[in-house]
Amino acid sequence: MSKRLMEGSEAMVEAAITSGCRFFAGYPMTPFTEVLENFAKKLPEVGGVCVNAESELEAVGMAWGALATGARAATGSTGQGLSLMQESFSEITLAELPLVAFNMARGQGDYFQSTRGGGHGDYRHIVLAPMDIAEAVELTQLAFHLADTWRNPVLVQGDYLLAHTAESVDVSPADFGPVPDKDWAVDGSGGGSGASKVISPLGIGKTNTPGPGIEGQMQAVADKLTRIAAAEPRAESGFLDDAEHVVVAFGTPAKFVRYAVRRLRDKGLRVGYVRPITLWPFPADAVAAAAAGKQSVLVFELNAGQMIDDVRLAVLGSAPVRFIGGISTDHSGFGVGALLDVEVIAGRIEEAVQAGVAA
Amino acid sequence: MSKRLMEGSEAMVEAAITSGCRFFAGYPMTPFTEVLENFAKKLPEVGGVCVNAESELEAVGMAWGALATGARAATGSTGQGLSLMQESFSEITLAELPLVAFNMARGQGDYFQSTRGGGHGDYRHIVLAPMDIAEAVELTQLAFHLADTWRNPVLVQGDYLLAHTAESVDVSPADFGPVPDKDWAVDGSGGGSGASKVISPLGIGKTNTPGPGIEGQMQAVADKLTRIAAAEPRAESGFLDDAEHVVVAFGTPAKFVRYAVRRLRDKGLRVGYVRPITLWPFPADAVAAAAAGKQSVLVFELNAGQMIDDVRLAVLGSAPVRFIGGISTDHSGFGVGALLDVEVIAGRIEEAVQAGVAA
Amino acid sequence: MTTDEPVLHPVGEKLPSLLQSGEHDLCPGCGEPVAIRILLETLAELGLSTSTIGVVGIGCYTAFARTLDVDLVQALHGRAPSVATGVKRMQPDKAVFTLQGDGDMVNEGLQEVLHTAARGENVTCVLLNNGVFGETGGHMTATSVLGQRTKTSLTGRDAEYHGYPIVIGDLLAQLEGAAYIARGSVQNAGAVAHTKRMMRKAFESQMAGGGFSMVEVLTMCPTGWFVPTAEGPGYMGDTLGQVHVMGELKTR
Amino acid sequence: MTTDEPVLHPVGEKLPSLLQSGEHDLCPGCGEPVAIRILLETLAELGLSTSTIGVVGIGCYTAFARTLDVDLVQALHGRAPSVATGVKRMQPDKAVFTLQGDGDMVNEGLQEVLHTAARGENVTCVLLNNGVFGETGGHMTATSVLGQRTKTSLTGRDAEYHGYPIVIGDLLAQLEGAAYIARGSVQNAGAVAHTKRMMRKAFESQMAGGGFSMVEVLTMCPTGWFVPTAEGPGYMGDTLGQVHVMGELKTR
Amino acid sequence: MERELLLTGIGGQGVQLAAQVVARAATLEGRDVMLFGVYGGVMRGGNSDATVVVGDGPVQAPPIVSHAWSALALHPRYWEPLRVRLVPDAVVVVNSSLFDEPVEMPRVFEIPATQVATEELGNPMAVSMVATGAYVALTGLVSLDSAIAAMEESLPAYRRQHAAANAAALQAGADLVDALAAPAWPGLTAEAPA
Amino acid sequence: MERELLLTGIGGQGVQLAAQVVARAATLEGRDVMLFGVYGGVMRGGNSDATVVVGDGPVQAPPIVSHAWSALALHPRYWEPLRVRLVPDAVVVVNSSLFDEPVEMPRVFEIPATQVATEELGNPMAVSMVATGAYVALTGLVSLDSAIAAMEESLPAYRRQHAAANAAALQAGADLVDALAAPAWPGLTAEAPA
Amino acid sequence: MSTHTVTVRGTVHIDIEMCKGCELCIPACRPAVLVMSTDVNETGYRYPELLPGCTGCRACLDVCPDFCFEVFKYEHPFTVEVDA
Amino acid sequence: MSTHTVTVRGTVHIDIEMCKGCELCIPACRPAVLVMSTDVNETGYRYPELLPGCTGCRACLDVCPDFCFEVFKYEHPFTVEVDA
Ligand SMILES: Cc1ncc(C[n+]2csc(CCOP(=O)(O)OP(=O)(O)O)c2C)c(N)n1
Ligand SMILES: Cc1ncc(C[n+]2csc(CCOP(=O)(O)OP(=O)(O)O)c2C)c(N)n1
Ligand code: SF4
Ligand code: SF4
Ligand code: SF4
Ligand code: SF4
Ligand code: SF4
Ligand code: SF4
Ligand SMILES: [Mg+2]
Ligand SMILES: [Mg+2]
Repeated sequence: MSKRLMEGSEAMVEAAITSGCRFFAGYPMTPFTEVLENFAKKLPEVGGVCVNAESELEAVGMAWGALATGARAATGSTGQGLSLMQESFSEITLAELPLVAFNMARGQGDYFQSTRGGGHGDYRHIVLAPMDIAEAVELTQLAFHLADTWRNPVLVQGDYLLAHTAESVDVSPADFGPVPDKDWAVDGSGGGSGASKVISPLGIGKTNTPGPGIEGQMQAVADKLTRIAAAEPRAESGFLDDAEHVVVAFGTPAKFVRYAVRRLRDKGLRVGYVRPITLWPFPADAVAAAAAGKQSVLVFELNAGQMIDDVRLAVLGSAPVRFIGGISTDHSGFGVGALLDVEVIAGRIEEAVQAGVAA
Repeated sequence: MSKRLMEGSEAMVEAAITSGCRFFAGYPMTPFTEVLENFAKKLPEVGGVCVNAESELEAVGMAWGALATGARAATGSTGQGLSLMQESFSEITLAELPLVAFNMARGQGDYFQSTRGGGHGDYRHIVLAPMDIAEAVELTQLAFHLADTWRNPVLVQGDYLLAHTAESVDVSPADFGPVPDKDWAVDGSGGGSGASKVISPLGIGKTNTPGPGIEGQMQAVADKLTRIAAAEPRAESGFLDDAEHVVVAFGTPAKFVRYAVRRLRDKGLRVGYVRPITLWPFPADAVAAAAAGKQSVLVFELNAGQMIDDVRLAVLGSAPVRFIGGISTDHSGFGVGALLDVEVIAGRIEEAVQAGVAA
Repeated sequence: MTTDEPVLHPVGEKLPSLLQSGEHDLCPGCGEPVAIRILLETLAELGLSTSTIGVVGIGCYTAFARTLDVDLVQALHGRAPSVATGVKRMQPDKAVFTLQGDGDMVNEGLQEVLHTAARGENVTCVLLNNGVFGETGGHMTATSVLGQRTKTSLTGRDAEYHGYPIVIGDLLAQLEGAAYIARGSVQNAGAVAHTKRMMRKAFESQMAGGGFSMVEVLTMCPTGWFVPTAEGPGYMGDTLGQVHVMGELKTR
Repeated sequence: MTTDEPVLHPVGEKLPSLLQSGEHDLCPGCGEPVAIRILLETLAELGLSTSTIGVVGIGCYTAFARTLDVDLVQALHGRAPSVATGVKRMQPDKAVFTLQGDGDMVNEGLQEVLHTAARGENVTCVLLNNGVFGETGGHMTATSVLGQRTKTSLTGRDAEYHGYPIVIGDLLAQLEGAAYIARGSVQNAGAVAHTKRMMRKAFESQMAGGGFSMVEVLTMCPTGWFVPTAEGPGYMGDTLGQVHVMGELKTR
Repeated sequence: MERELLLTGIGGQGVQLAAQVVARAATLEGRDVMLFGVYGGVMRGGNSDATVVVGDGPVQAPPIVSHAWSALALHPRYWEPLRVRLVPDAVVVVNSSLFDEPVEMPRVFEIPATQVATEELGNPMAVSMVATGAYVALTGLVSLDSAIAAMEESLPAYRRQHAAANAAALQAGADLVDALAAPAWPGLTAEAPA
Repeated sequence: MERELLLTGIGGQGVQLAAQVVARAATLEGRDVMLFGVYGGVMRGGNSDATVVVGDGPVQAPPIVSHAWSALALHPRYWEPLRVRLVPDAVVVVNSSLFDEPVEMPRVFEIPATQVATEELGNPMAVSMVATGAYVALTGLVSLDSAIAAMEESLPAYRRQHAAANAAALQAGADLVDALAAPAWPGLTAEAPA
Repeated sequence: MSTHTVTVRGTVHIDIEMCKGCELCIPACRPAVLVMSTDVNETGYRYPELLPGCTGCRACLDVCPDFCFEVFKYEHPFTVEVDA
Repeated sequence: MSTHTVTVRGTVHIDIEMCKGCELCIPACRPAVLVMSTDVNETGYRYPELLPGCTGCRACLDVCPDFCFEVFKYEHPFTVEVDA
């Protein structure tokens, strides 16, 4: 397949469909709306179903139902709409259903919501944060694979820029190898046999085939999450070799940071970068390795400072960690503000480096 | 007022009413139900209103409206019901309305939801975690004061034990000093004067009195949260003087831990404890001070490990941090499990101490 | 009495074929297990035992998720109709039902069921309406009728103070997407038989692709109503039954 | 033409007294500002200017939160009726209204408005019904009528594929807690005058403590319907107006 | 100083009322009290347990205690998990009418509570009050007077008519034992129970 | 190597179409492309900007570029914030029909696009195509052939009838300038545009 | 003591240990051949007992919330004499 | 060119810069004394212009989404001659 010029929303939807996604439900909200529109257009063409749900609560419920039958299914919104889905997000994780959810966020203020689980209880979603459309395609495909591999929800975290930028991309099916059989799925055939199933977050089974119970289920999921945390962290880094400073950033802003770092390298500044691709599990080892022996670790994110907690947890005091990001949005609140500028970012890095040297 | 024997739910409701709370809305859910029942019984007696809302979404919306008029108002649920309120929680914080919310949680799995803000965007609620009913009374009263002082939501975090244990307590009105005037509240009188008001999370004002805009509003709230973080951390500690190990725990389980530590002291173990009373702002300084020079910092919480992140962020590698808590619940899922036992906890502390010494 | 060994023909099994166990923790005199029997017998009689997926809400009836010998998905409180929508869209040939209480369907999940009905979603929602949140202790719900005793209306629901009930079956019957809406009860054996015919029609409608169907079953909750078990049916007839009137509310 | 200086009497101010500015970003030919004028004039004429609190939903009309010279609370999408409930309970003597669109009230917030009505909450909900999510680009909503063109139904809403519309005014009129429910439109000057009388009655009902009231106003959205502005009223009459029929639906 | 009391029985025996009586009586006497009851809902025959802690200052013990000073056992069905939480020399009042096996502990007081309630008082609902009367008389954890006052406070309005019968049952229980045979507080001296 | 193009104009001038044409043409030529358009909704006269980056490998630049190699300015209203993001020697194609003030930069090409579209082509909608034709001829960022093919691809079905007129406008624009007067890629040699 | 004749068309097996004593089956039985026991089961509930004259109509089964009944019809109905 | 007589009872002030050219006012005017301009305003929209014969009915004001109209009635209606 050759490259085609596609907006991010369209490319992600095509990537989802090439991954076998056959059900989507969502409710419009800027900048997520076009993801919904593209699913609505493209899913019927492959025999899938897209429901224009009447609200976000309905949307996630519908996805839940579709997933229970073993289908690959997804939902999404912006962070605000996802806030409404938090009860379901928590419980669907306990029910071990492989949901994929798209957060086309407004800025990067949803980091905590995405990585700590905004809902009640102990659960985590794998969070993939592409920096551009080519990567969004790849990570969307990976999302469905990881969801099925782990029977755990995966969140693809984008933003206004990712949704609305167009790039020439190639959306070919990706093969990540086999995933476990969905022998837990319900198709209605179990009834009356004594071997019917129940998909439940409560750890119940049937009289004939008792489940682990609520504590058992919670513990099993917690144990699984520990394994995911060990297996799935992903990061990209660059210019680390002789770097004296390292910048940490994720998502679209990381592409700005990478560009800024490259320019600063051209100017002779010894600065590198590390970009978490999975926000959860956070690539603590990669960040710790990148930070080792550096004069400072700079964190750029478009919020009041959230990922910086994870950076600090990774670095654990072994290098000074400084925040160089901030809240930034245009008047619409869609999250594209004045800080999204390579010059501004390069300036902040230089300043922080100088301040560090001065201090 | 002399002491009366009251269940925690009743005592907290009386405390709220002595603090001037005049509106409550909620939807039943174990173990929060009795809080609602008590408000329903007691608020009308003082001319207040309790609405048995038709769901959690309605409940938080109603509280929002009552707060906008300047009334002291509250809502609540368990963590699961609060998951449904996350969109409102986030935006009500941006709108700077002084909500008080009760989370009568099932276990302690809601730590992240409560402290990181389960909803979208950059916001935090002040989170108060009483360990018993006497303290629940005090912290409920403080909650209304802090909410008004900061124009920021405050969460009172309890659990099944706190709701259903009875203690002899004294619920007298508490005086924390004056709070700022609610000149922002709407009473309908502003119309047609050119000076009407709008209460909005979006930072808008009126044509005549423009607001700070969305970025300005977000930044103002973030700045305020920074001030709260500096001003409001609270913790209690004990047996730290010559301690070689320190245990960190919060809420009802902290009362078990404190009791266990006392027993271990009797056995000659040099162990102390520190108990965060505010979960946000986390008393990082108190924890860091308690940890200073210790052989180990042990974290006991009834979940898969959440507060431990904050402990690590406080300690920043200066002492080894070990998790000795875990998921624990009875078959109902209400969060009262086998780990809630002084013997078991004391055993885990001893084991960890010995392991630490061995290592 | 004669002592011959006479020939006996079973006319009623102790357990419906789709129930793994008859043991449950529901209160004495609760109407919910009776309604569940109706549902299960209907599924078996229509030959749907091996092609049915149920979606269960949260209320006292949730305890049956362990014992129903039917493929099930446990939904959150109020959310069953959307979950059922997702199930049905992926398994359009299967019978898909929800099992919900009035608190679940008419309080927390009112919007879900209305939108599902308006959409004409081809699923059957089964409502166990006892006019209380049984599970949390018997509080008033959106269907509790004026004068009804509940934990939060011990002297009877009062319009001025508590507002008016929602007569959900009638409301759903207004929606064009609804194909079959009926209200039965388990007040007595006659009502049970009558309700079972409604249940059958609802599933027949679904299997014929008719669109949304709903069977509401009035069930006794002596615990939430604070009446002796034996008085449950009578109290129900005098209160809930006067407003939520039995009958077919919409057929298409 | 004569050139004397004749005496002029103003019979219509450019701006309603409760509007701080007439500038707005809404599209050419949008019906929403027209409906908002009706609302504001009614409040002023009833002497409620200094005793009214409005609660605004999220849709194109939200832009007016800056310019309405009335005390306001901005609610989240769908949540206005509950917020209004909280306001009214604490300020029972004030006129409390919501301003919502069909997406806000009938999609996201269907449950809120129904429960508020059932509760007989003494507030007035004003619905601007254009059968689309205008703000997000003109997608179909729960009120879009069969055959209506929207961004997600460019060839017209189809029952089979998209389900059926919810005729919200009629549904609300079913509820006992509802005291006054009426549906007007801004299709032409006559309709505007007619609708204004409804608006007046709704607030009069509220001030008399009647219970829940709702005025639905059909408004043009030429952008979402993909019609020239001048054809908006006609298209509305042919589509929305055929199903959501003007008139008083409930008076008490 | 804190004194812990664990109560156990089955639904319908009055365990929760007994716990209330002790807790409220201690509150009346100006002590600090904690009370935590666990009971398996509405089902007859289910587990009904409760914990009462009485202190001379704010109670330090958490609501689930692992070392209790005393126990009141109305029924043997759920006795075992409770027994393991008693200190070795715990004061144990046992409803000997229902315990087939003797309880092998050093300070056990066997009270035929069911028999007294049914046969002597003709009031099968009074089992827990008989046992409570015996317990307070034995321990002086609270005075019998306080227990009677507390019992009246604890009855819901629609049960007030049972007050007199309950008071008689408390007294009958007290009469079965030697006053202050196992005193709860230091310095308590034996007086005839009021 | 990456080449950035910033476009600016007001709603109705066809800025977004021009950006699409360049981006799609480059895609057709096998280049990697990034396109980001910002436009102020439906309102006539509002700001309409776009950014196109063309690379010979995966585009490294983020969607909002702070140093652009070239610009296409159809209207002066929102020109200033865009100008500051150009490199000092940026290639700037200006719609001189609407710019009253000259643009003071070293490599400015003034094209009377509105005039040509209206007066010569009798097609006021073609302003952006004229300017685009000139831009691609000047820079060779993409070939005129590719631009024409891309323009056809970019038209929605209900606008296909404008394809021929747009092609003519692209050609007319190209004819206004010296081919490859400001070549985008190293090694480009001047040929007459097709 | 006088007797009268009752036709027996069916019978029921009652699982008395499942019974929670709600008494819903009692009025459901048209021929009124179910009566509550004076004794209680293991859990402490009274339960129904069958008198002669069952018709095998299964009304009891249909209304019982606790799945206590199994209902049979006799191929050949017969009569018995019972005390009036 | 023939003329005819028109009674003028009212008039309107039109804020043409506020106008977005939707034309809703045109059919609203019963006497049909509003016509769209051929010229455009600053933002590029055509706008209504008043011909003689306004009745001051305020229908235009009532239907205009952009608050362009101010309506007056003359204390003393008068007539004018206009081209037919
Ligand atoms: C979101 C949420 N809110 C509240 C609850 C608590 N809850 C559990 S069951 C129930 C009431 C169920 O009532 P109904 O559906 O009528 O069933 P019934 O118990 O009467 O059979 C409630 C409120 C919950 N589980 N989830
Ligand atoms: C929870 C939530 N979901 C989605 C949105 C996005 N959203 C904003 S306005 C709108 C549609 C509004 O439609 P309507 O109420 O009919 O108003 P109109 O724009 O048609 O005037 C939507 C879906 C939102 N703001 N919040
Ligand atoms: S509470 Fe009511 S609904 Fe629940 S089991 Fe008991 S009787 Fe049935
Ligand atoms: S999109 Fe529709 S509702 Fe929104 S402003 Fe435009 S015309 Fe009005
Ligand atoms: S089957 Fe009929 S007749 Fe026989 S016991 Fe049951 S209800 Fe009575
Ligand atoms: S209906 Fe069933 S549970 Fe109730 S008394 Fe009869 S047999 Fe027992
Ligand atoms: S006031 Fe009436 S007559 Fe005058 S211009 Fe307006 S609509 Fe026409
Ligand atoms: S109705 Fe208003 S905005 Fe529309 S054309 Fe007339 S004056 Fe202009
Ligand atoms: Mg119910
Ligand atoms: Mg709308």
